[in-house]
Amino acid sequence: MKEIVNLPVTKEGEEEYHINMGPQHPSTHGVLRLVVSLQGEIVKSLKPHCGYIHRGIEKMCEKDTYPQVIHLTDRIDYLSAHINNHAVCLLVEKALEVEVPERVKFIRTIMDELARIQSHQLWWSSFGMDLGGLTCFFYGLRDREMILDIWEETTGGRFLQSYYTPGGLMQDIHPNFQKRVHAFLKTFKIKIKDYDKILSGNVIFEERSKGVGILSKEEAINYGVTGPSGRGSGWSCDIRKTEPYSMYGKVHFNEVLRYEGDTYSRYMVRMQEMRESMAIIEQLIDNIPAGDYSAKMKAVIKLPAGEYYQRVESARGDLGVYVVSDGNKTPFRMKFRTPSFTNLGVLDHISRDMKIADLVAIGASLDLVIPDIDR
Amino acid sequence: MTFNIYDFTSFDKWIDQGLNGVMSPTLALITEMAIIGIVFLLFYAVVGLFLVYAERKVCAFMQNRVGPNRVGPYGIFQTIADFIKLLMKELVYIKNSDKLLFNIAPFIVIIASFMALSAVPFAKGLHAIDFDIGVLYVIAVSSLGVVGVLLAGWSSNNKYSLIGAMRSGAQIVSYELSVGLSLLTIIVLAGTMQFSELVQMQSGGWFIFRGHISALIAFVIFLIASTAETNRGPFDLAEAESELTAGYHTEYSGIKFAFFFLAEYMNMFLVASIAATVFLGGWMPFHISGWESFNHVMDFIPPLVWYFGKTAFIIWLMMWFKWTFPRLRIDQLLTLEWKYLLPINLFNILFMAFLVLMHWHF
Amino acid sequence: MNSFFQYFADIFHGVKSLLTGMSVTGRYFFSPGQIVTQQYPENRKKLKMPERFKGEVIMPHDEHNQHRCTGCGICENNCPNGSIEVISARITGEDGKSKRIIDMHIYHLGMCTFCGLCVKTCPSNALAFGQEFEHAVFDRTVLTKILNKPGSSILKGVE
Amino acid sequence: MDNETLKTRILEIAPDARHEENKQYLTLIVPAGRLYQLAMMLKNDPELDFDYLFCLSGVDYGKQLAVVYHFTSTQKKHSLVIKVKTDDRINPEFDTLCDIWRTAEFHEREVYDLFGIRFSNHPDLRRIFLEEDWKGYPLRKDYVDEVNIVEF
Repeated sequence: MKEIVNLPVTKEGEEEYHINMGPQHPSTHGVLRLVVSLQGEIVKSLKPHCGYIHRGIEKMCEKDTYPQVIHLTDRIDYLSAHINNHAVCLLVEKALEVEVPERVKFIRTIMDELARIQSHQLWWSSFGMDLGGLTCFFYGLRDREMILDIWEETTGGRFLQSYYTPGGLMQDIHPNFQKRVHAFLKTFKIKIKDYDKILSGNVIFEERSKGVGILSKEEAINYGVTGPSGRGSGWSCDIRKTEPYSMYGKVHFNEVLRYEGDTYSRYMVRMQEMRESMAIIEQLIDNIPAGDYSAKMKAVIKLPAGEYYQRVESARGDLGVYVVSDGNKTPFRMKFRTPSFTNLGVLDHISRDMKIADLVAIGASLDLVIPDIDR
Repeated sequence: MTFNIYDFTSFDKWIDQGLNGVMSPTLALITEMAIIGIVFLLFYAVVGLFLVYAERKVCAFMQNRVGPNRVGPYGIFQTIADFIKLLMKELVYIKNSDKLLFNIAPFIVIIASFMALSAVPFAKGLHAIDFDIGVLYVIAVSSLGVVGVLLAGWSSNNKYSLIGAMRSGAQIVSYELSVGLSLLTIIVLAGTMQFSELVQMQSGGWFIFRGHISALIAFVIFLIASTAETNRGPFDLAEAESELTAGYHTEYSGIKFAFFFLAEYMNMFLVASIAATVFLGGWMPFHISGWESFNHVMDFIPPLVWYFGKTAFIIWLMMWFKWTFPRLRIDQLLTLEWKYLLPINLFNILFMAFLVLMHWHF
Repeated sequence: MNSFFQYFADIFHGVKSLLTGMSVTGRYFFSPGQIVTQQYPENRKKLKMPERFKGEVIMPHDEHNQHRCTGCGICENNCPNGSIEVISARITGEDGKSKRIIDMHIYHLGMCTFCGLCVKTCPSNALAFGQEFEHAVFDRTVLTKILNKPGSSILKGVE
Repeated sequence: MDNETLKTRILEIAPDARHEENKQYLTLIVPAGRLYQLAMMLKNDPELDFDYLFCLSGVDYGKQLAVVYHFTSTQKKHSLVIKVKTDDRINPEFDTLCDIWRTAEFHEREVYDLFGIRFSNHPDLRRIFLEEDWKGYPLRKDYVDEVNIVEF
């Protein structure tokens, strides 16, 4: 096969054993292909092969107007669709120097945090499934369903909402929104204890995850591993703290940091982030100011010629949008710096000399979303 | 104490005499063998299908689901439909595989579990053969299945299968020890290896109660080790679906896959019934020595109910493990065996022997 | 000696954590009231989609078979992936001057990504989202729909 | 340090760098020959200490092909944008930075895949998204897709 050509040359006497994990494999959530070279059960090196669902979104963006780009950013990282849209909207508003109403900021922040919670819930489910505890999968999806219902009621979409527009929102929140968010918080505060009981405290899980796939802080910065994975290594890389946008400058929340840098710490960071997100929502949900749900925008949005960059903290890390505009209504060049793509780069480094089972755990703890890699 | 439990030996005798009356002894013997064979085949299929259904329902309830509920009332015919589907599926042959081994592997697995089943006493006098070394026989035969697993993984010329087979080999070889030793603990207490006698001796109370803490430890160890021996979660490394897609039976399809599938569940039934027989008194009702009236009431519940009830309870325990815990890693699996289970087991046997010498058991 | 006690401490901690996990699944096993599965085809009757649910793009007609679409084509321009084609015709109204009316409003459901821009930008609110979600068909051409009903006319006062 | 001192500091290192107007970040256009040396300084100089390369993107400005590097310092909290441009559209080539910032490895493969810009002494410079035998470089402005995927 062509891909095997680039694998490392084995030394004399020792034989390496190449297996293909993926493109269709239960533990690579999606169509990611890892060519793993083994010695027995030990992973010697691995080569990721992505691009199986590369859709050329950056090329498609070059013929779309800025409002139209939203429906593509939904599909980059479908688990934090709101947050991707938020990045584009913030960039357009910054370029046009539009000040969006307070209400929009509140609603966007709440929606982002809901997106973060449901993304982490799905991550927790698949993490448990990768480690063999299939029951976790159903518990996680069961609780995630409540958030999807809230979105369905307000935005009309369960998964890909395209709810934000440059300058505001598609439509105002549903009258039931606050009530249902309160109901969700009340339920999930109880359910998340089950998560800890069934997985976090479990001795088998601790054995499987502690000391596995250790990533030091320097390596994390050097490889650009951001998000919960980077914070698990003690790197405070939360864009919500370093470059606050929307309401994040005004709400109180802790940036979750752990310093072990192994799979267990990455896991615990995400578990704690769910609680932090719930705290943020509780601060905002009850005092959403009245007002318009969108700023006054021109019918045709044209960015002044120049180059703009906007960073937001998606559920996986540092999401950047880089736009080169030539003054037209469509971007001249639009680049998405997606967190999963850079986090994938470190997989080979931290999974060497680990077992296959550890490779699965590490891949799950990095929380890779394949469309986010391929775009 | 007196028994009014129905003794199936008279039933066997009646069939035997009836057959001998009409035909020559050799022919009668052959006929009886045929009858027993057919009965066991039917029993095997029925129990296997039922266990698959039970597992799906149990895990569904543990996961806030309903489980199969389309085919028949409460979906009881679901597994039958699945079985028919598997029968009609194409048997895929891999090009560069060892045809002979590839084809006989499922049969080895299923024959092993089938043979072991023959020594299990279902009720008083209702068992195919009553070895006087029954326990030893069951341990020996039930561990034959790993040969089939190894052959399946080796011959199907698939890297995942090979890794899975090797894992399963290491696993079963090491966990056989714990199974044997934990059964040996009870044999020290009972002084016999014959299942019928083992059950008889528990008429004054099951061994798990009579053997103090020692029997309890042996029971727990037997549960863990036998779960591992049947390749069930959290010890299902041989078919770890998130690492090895399906492990040793990745390349099998159709009825051959069904054989592996059925054999796994029958092994579960087997170890559960062994545990029920050795620790929980098999078909013996719950007796407390001295309480004659209480024992008398207990005797009215037929022994088959006792037997299947105990077995079902232990099977349910194993399902509970599987659907709660994440999977171990291969080195942790061996660590658990060699660092924890085996030493505890050995001390446990010594302790039990001490108890027996001192006549401190009930 | 310390390691000796550590050995047993590990065992007890491990067993305790395992039992905590089993308590969760055991609790759910004995409380079937918490089952969340929905029996889909049976609950069709009471299955109510929220009114904002984006099932498909529809053009509401009133009882006189009148819609609000002027055929301006703004939805067609705003659609990011060309799933709307507006074919308009010119007629001469009763006052003699010729006006543009909608001839066919073609909607390719198979290409729609439900971004909602057409509904949002329609100047005369002619389009809306329908709650129908069972779109599975055997023939892809069925997914190409003509939204304005045959013989329908534009509502008076919408220009 | 703030952008003005940063600008002077870097112009000391690379006197032939050109400053470009940008509201958000300090942007400098550096001749391709100097890129690697400057990058070493940016990473290793304790005052600059740009340890995090948070974005690397290729841009096709019509005539020129460019690679844009976004740097920031996790300690000093200052950011910088470095651009390198080339007129050579046949085989454009820059120095790789992936031995200084490992995160550049995948990004450079992506730029090579979609823009055809080669990076000298990159460990394995292969296409990352498209197949090895894909014709052309899709994100270039002069790319024509015959099957016409983008516009319907």
